[in-house]
Amino acid sequence: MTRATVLYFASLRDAAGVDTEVVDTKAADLAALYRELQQRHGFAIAMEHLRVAVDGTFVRWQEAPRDGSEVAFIPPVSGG
Amino acid sequence: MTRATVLYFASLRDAAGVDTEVVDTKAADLAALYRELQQRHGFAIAMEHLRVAVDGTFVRWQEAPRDGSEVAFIPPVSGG
Amino acid sequence: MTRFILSDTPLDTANLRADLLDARVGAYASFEGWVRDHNDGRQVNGLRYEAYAALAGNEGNRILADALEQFEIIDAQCVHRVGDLVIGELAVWVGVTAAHRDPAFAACRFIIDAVKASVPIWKHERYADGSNDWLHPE
Amino acid sequence: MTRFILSDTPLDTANLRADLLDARVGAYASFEGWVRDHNDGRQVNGLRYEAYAALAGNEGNRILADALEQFEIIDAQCVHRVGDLVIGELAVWVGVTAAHRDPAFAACRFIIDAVKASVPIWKHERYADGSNDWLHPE
Repeated sequence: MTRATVLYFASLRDAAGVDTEVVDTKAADLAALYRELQQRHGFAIAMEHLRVAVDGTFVRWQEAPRDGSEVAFIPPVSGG
Repeated sequence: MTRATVLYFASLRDAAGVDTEVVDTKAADLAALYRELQQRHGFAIAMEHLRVAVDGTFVRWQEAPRDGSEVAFIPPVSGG
Repeated sequence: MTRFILSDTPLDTANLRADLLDARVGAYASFEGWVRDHNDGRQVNGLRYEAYAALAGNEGNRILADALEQFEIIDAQCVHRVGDLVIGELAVWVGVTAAHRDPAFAACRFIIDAVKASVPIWKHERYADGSNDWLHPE
Repeated sequence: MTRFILSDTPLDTANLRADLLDARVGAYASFEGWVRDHNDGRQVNGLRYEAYAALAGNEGNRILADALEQFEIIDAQCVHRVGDLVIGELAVWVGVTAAHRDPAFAACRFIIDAVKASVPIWKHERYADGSNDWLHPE
């Protein structure tokens, strides 16, 4: 099991009902972790419209979740 | 004879030594008027690098000087 | 150097501009995004920007470093608001200085485009009809 | 309407910008020309701008009217200094507002290019070596 902190923003946070949660996961990569959490919270945004970041840096979906890391799923941005 | 007021700007004024003068001319068009004044004042700028304006509006060199009008020879501009 | 900043208080463009004054500068191009009273045909009453601050800082500063490397510019800065904004309020400011206007314009455009495309900031709009929505353009 | 103005006193960009505030605006692009300390490899101490005011007003306002017709913008203004300017001082300001940034940038660029190309304003530079010159680019 890997224990990571997941951050939610914008509509993902609204759907999750929390802006952060600690998750214990067996997901092999961040893609699998998203699918897991998508099922739990009913996220409407498909993975291909998201990016994923770990500890404040964008990373690839193929990376494995690391213990003690901070994972953020980044919905399409709308700054500016 | 046509009597017109001629305005000089920038390096043309420096060469003419005045910023305006009243000229009596038999020039058939503004091009001929410029050649006449170029000879008188020794203007270094060739006519093809100038534009000409009458009473605050750009006009063609082929126009005849009009009595009482204000003629300005416009050296290459350098605003901005 | 921190050239990209998130601000939770109103921006003063006169101060932001003054920070870029430099005797070598001939051209200053700036862009500002202001809160519009409409979007996609809906009447907007106000909005809120939220950011993932750590990642936004990293991404924003990377974009500005890219701009300084790609264009013949002297300096560049970008500040983006977070929090609640009213109609007419300044949401984002980009300022670029250069000796000449070509790179100043090009870098300014590059920066605002890149910030809008990849900096993790989200807009939450409140509409005149009482509804509200997160904007997640695809 | 007078959208192009010659000014013989220093410009306040905060005021110029404030005149363009409008709830429909989403994008504000501006350009400023500042007096550089060098030009064509020569060290510049200061300069003077001279204009043929009547024609400059006509040409400037024609350019701004063209911009309003050609681009999807809300408003546009341009102010150009005349008289003596020191290094770092603002020589020309262009401000354009639009709903979206594409036309705001395009119109801003169009206006400064056209003003530089055809408005009868001349720059007289004083150099560090004591010489001075009118600029008449060809």
